Amino acid sequence: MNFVIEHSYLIPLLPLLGALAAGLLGAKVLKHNSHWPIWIGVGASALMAIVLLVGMLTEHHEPGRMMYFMSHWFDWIVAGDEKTGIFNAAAGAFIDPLTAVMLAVVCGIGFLITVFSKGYMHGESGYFRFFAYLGLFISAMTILVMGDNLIMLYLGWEGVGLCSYLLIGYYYEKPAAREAAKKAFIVNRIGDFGFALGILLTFYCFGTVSFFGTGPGSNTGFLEKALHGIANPGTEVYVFWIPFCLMLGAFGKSAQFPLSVWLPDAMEGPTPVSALIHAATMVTAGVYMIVRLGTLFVGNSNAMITIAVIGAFTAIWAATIALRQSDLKKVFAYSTVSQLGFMFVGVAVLAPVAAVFHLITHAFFKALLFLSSGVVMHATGGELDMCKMSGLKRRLPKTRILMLIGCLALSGFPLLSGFWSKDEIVHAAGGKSLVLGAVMLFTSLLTAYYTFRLYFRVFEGPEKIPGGDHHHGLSQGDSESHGPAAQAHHNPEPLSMMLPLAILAIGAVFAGVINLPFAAGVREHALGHFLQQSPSFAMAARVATAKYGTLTDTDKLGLGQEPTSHVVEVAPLVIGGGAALIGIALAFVLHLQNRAKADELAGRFGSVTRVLDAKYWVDEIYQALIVEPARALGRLFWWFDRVIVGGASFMIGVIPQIGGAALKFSTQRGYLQGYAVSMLACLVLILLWMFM
Amino acid sequence: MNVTQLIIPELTLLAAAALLFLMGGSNAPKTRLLAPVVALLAMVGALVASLIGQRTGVRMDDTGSLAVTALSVYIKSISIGVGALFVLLAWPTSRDGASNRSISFSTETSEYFALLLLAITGMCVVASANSLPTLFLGIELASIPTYIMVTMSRPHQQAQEAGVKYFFLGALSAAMMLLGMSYLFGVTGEMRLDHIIDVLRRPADGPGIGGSLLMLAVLLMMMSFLFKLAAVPLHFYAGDVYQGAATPVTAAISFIPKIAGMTALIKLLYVAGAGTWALDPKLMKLVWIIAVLTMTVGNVLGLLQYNVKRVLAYSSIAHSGYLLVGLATLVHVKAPEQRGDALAAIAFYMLAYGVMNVAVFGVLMLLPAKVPAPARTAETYDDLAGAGWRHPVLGVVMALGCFSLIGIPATAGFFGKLYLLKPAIQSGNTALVWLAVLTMINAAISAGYYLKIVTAMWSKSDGAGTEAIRDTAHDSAYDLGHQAPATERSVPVLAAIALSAAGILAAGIVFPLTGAIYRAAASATAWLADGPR
Amino acid sequence: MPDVFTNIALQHYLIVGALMFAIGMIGFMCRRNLIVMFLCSELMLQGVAINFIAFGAFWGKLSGQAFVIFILAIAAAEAALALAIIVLLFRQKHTVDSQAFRELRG
Amino acid sequence: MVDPQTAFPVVISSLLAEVAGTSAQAATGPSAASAITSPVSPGAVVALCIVAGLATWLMLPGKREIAIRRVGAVILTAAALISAALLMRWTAAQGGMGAYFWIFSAIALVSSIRVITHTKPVYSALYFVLTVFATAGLFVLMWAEFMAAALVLIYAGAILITYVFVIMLASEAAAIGAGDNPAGTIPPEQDGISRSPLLASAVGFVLAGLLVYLILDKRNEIHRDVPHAATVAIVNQSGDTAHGDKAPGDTGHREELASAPALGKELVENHSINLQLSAILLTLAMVGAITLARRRVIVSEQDRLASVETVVVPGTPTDDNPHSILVYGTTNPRHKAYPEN
Repeated sequence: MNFVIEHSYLIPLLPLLGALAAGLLGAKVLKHNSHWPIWIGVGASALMAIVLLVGMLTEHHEPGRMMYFMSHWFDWIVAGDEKTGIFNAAAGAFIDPLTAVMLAVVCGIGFLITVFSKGYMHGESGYFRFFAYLGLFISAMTILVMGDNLIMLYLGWEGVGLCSYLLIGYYYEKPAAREAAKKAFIVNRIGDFGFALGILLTFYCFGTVSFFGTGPGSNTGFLEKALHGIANPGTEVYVFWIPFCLMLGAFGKSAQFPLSVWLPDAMEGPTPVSALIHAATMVTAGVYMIVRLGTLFVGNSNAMITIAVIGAFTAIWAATIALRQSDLKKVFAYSTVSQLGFMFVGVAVLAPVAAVFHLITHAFFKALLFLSSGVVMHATGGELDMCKMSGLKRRLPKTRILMLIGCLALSGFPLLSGFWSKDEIVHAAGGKSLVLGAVMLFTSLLTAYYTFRLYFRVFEGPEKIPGGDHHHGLSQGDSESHGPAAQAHHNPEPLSMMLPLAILAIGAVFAGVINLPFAAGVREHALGHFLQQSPSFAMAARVATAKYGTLTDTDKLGLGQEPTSHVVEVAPLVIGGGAALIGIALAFVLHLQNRAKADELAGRFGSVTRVLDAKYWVDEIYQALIVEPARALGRLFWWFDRVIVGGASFMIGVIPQIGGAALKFSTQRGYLQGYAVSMLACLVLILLWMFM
Repeated sequence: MNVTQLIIPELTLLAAAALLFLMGGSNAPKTRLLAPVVALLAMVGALVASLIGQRTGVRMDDTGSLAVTALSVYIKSISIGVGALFVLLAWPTSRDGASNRSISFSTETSEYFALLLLAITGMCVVASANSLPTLFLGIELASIPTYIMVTMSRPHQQAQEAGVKYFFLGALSAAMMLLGMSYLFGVTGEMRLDHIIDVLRRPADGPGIGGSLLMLAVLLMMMSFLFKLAAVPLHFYAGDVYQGAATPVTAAISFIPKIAGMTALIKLLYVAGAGTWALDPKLMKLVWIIAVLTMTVGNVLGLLQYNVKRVLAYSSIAHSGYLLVGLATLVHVKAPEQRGDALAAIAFYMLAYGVMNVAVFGVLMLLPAKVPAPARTAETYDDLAGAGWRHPVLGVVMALGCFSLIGIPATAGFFGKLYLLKPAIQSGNTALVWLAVLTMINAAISAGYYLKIVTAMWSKSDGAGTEAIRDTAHDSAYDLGHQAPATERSVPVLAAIALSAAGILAAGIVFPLTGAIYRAAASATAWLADGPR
Repeated sequence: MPDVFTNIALQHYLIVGALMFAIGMIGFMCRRNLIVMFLCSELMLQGVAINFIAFGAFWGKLSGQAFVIFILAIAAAEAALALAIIVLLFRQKHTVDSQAFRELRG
Repeated sequence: MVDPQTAFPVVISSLLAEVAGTSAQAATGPSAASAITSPVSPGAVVALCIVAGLATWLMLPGKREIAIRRVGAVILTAAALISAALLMRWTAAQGGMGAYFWIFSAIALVSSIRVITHTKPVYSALYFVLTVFATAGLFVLMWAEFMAAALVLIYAGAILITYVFVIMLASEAAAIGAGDNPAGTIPPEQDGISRSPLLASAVGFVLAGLLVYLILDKRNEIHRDVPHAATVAIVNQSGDTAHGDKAPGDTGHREELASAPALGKELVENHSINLQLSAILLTLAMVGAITLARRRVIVSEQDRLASVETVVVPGTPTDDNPHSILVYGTTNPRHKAYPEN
């Protein structure tokens, strides 16, 4: 572990080197072996991350002591003076349990997905490009979770944003992909504007951008300053707004309402990308950021309520849209938006541990689900419309089992990972507000329903394979959407694709073990106890204690503290499990037993269905309220630019040219003595001017 | 102090130059091939000797002719360091060691490198000169070899025309400098700069300082140094000379005399201000005007050119203007720390400019001309057309160099301009703020021709017909000579390009490195506090 | 310091030096023969030498004379080079007219 | 203010007095002279410079008749005489200058004017020799005896010989080229016609006027440590002081200035580094000159056609001396111009 901490710079560097190797050599040298540098780079990083996590887990823990390591790489940007505060964005790592957990998730799942991608992307024209982007992404994501100041965080943040943009637009020949990439980029800019503003405000108020100065305890980091309520004089009023600005960034990246519109469209990217970036890792960056900066947020109840409301609304809103989607990946995309809402609610109700717990389990099962649907897509020649397929279980038996596991985990089927993590959030939400709890519970039910609607539609029932009678239903066309090259895939479930899926499935089943509410072989609330040692959690807990007086047991659990009593609360588990089972049962009835019934029901509630089908017309509202006015403004600016600015710059361009021509033909005529005369005449003129 | 200890770098260079002169007596191709190695080793040795030199305080020899200060050590180090790149650029690659693609030494390879070493020595002497004759001889030692280098660099009439123009006007400027020195000596009665400062510091009712004659002396010397800088109104030669000389020589003459002149100018104004920069307001105004005129005229002249070397000549005039912006700031600001900033900015810019220059000229050297001739590589926009597609790496480096010369962020040039403008803006002096604004406008104008170079390199022209021209022209162009074919690869030049490109990028992106270089430059400002004593 | 050389005497010599410099300068600017041009630059150096000797005598210092030695050395060096370049140019165009060499311009 | 016209008789008398070796007290006493800032009024300087500039312009080689150039010479002489007279009058008022100064400086300036106005380069060079001799005379007046000798030896003896060689070479070849000008009566264009003479003389004389004005301006007077009002020493060629007290140590100092050993000591002790630097410069100039003279030139096709074939006399013996340097070089680039063995 010490090795990893000492050489923590290797974690982002190795994938970056891999990406460079793949990007520079891929086109000419490596070609179909372009995955190797990424495998090696990401694999090494994953190994380091695992070693780090295990090392930190086995580290002796004393209650109340924070565990962290700081690793300084180099001074990056240093500016300013004592008066205004020194802007010191050092490149360095801050490693605490939260970082370790995030690194393990990012690198571990990232590695699994790079392995999967080899089989999935085989034969694509931009094979090396894909892997180079992937390596770059992992590198940026690790910087994001390791950075010890806001600037590093922002660097990683923008880095993953860039990779996301590049990967969504991977099939850039396809207009939809281009549009989706643009949309993701622009919507994220709105969020990043808020984030950047938040960083500036933070520096303005606290005079630093480091989370923890030389270490927790000293007052040099802005989190400690926030903890002790120290801000630059005269800036206290702005401290209140910092969380709101940062929140905007988090909502953008994590696709919360109303900045959620980009995520469903982002499914235009290759499926492994959807799994890695748009389900498991990047989109959770917003949650990570709020958890990391919890000290700033917890004390601000307005901000917490805002997050809770937005999160809960997004959760239920996206879940309802998912009810009517027929595209596999779109369902999962909306599901992701919804689950991210869960995480935000978790953060907002003082249960960051639950949020991180859900983040981990979600990473497993959502990656599994996406990759499984990728296998489906692979086998059906790029077809994803669940109305066109049915009963694939015979064609894709392994995939069916994996998918089933994923769906069960997502819907919160008892004893699977999603069950534990989701119910913890629902429970914590219910503890804060019954309405909030009820909404989350209902959303859980919806989740179970739409998940199994998908499963029953696709894998169960009478066999119907899209794309005609070709073996395995493989059709040649539609190569643009996922595009396996023309060679025949005789085995739709190759080992290189199944193996990562199997590992993810194991994770989806058993990941809940890490934070069980009771001791069962492992310690109860193990994750909570582990994260409790993170300065971010400990300090947030301290702020919460100061703000709300004594914390309840639930709150303590949520913040990773030792609860006063160790009673397992069975009721929330039962209620949560029940909701999941009801949802599954409903889906079973409507989508396996009697599919006509479902259509009939849909018809009966025609208006609701239309609203849901149209996704609440969010895109249209955006178009009317934002895009069109912006376009009109753009036209105005274009005119201004062309006539006024263009005219001015034309003058700026032309005047020097005229001057140049005049000088060129008058003074640079090539006569040696002409030069001498000019020089001396100027000399004499200068002398005259000086002495007159 | 024993003089030998002070001038180890110079002695190293001189010894190597003497050895090269002796080697010039041999006629074996092997000797010629050995010459650059000797030169490079001498440069490296001198660089090491200079770098380990003491940085603080002033060390003088017994006669007081030399005073090694922090500024001297810095100038010596950068001039020798960049000088090593010039050795790489001029590295003979033909089998007989008589030429590379853009320079032809005939049989005088050893002599060429000896002259290069001597020019660098001259620059070092200027950097540590503390008396008028030493300053004069140092400037001449930095200049006279360059006259010869220009003339001998190519067997074309152009080179000789460039040489004669450069030489004659240089002699004129030397005469001006001498006239100025005679008056400076006359009004103070001293030859040593520190003694002159002492005289000028005496109270006004003591022995006089000759009133306007002192100003006359300063002006005449200043004009001569401005000639070395190719500053307006003494810039006329630059375009012709740079165009006529072989490309490696152009690279050298756009750096060596410029740095020597700038160093001498700083010293002169320091002395004229009696060590406290108490300059006549009119003189300060003059520096301001010359700075503005220099960058503007340079940039404006660069716009309407056909020959890229000529463009770069005018660009070098503009860059002299930027250096003079630093000088104007230096003489205008009042606070000592701002003065330090301004001097450090000048020092940083010298190095940045040298490195950028090597990059662009190096690329020009490696690209073939459309109409081949001995010792002629790409010079015109036509030659460059589409070259980026044929030689992507060179195209990228050229773009990098041009971006850096414009001052686009993430390059060394950006930080160079940033440091130059920072003290000007911070000073709050209206004249300096205007200077900063004009500098930025000039940077925008300069983009006009730099981007033209980049565009030409990456234009879609396929260079069709080049091969055919080359074939027909081959006989007539090569019958006289010993020229190596133009397709030959030059590892040393590539190394120089790679080094300079890495330098540009590293200084532009890795902020700590830029900071380190800047701090090294700022160490040169210790001289401001120490004085030349 | 012994006052062997007065301001008045000094000024006379300085005027001679200045006039010689100016005359040389005029010749440099308008005589087209490259050889004569360089001769004129030597004339300018002569003017400077007179200045140095005069100032040296005025201050009673030998360094003025010493400087003139260096000026002579440089003048000799430059003359040698100038004549070499002129010979080189003459071989090309068979003329020493400075106006003939303007291939480089613009 | 001194008006040139009224001053003229006084000047003549003082000039005569100077030549006679006596110092005449002029009409204006020292007290009157000290009241003005400059002994010569700025207006006079400007007027004289304009006249001299115009005269020089007339004298410079050009397409004009020879008579006009002579008119220019006359005007220039007049202007020179007037300014000399002004200076002399002032000098006389202060105590006078030795006659040798006037003679040497007159020779030096007149011959330097001839350097730039003569249409034959050889004559220019010879006039330059004369200038050098006169300058050497001035040096002797300033006790720089060694420097005077060195100047004559180096300039007149060494440098100028080279010039004359090159001039001869060039004019010889040019004369062969210019077939229709057998006697060389009409000077070649580069010698016969000046380039922008008016502008050049304007610039030159503005500079000259400015320098003269600044030198004479009393505000620019250079002060030394010792009070000098009481010791107005007038120095003539023999070193006698005509007026005032002889300062203590005066002769010794003069002897030191005039002593070659002292100069040598000065050079070695205080200028050792400079001495070495100039040695390096001379070496490099030598090598450089050889390098340049040996360069082969690729003459462009049109130049080759335009130039006349050099006539080679059949009987010219070839140079077999291995140590001589061939100007034209060999065609084989791999060899030095001279044989290896």
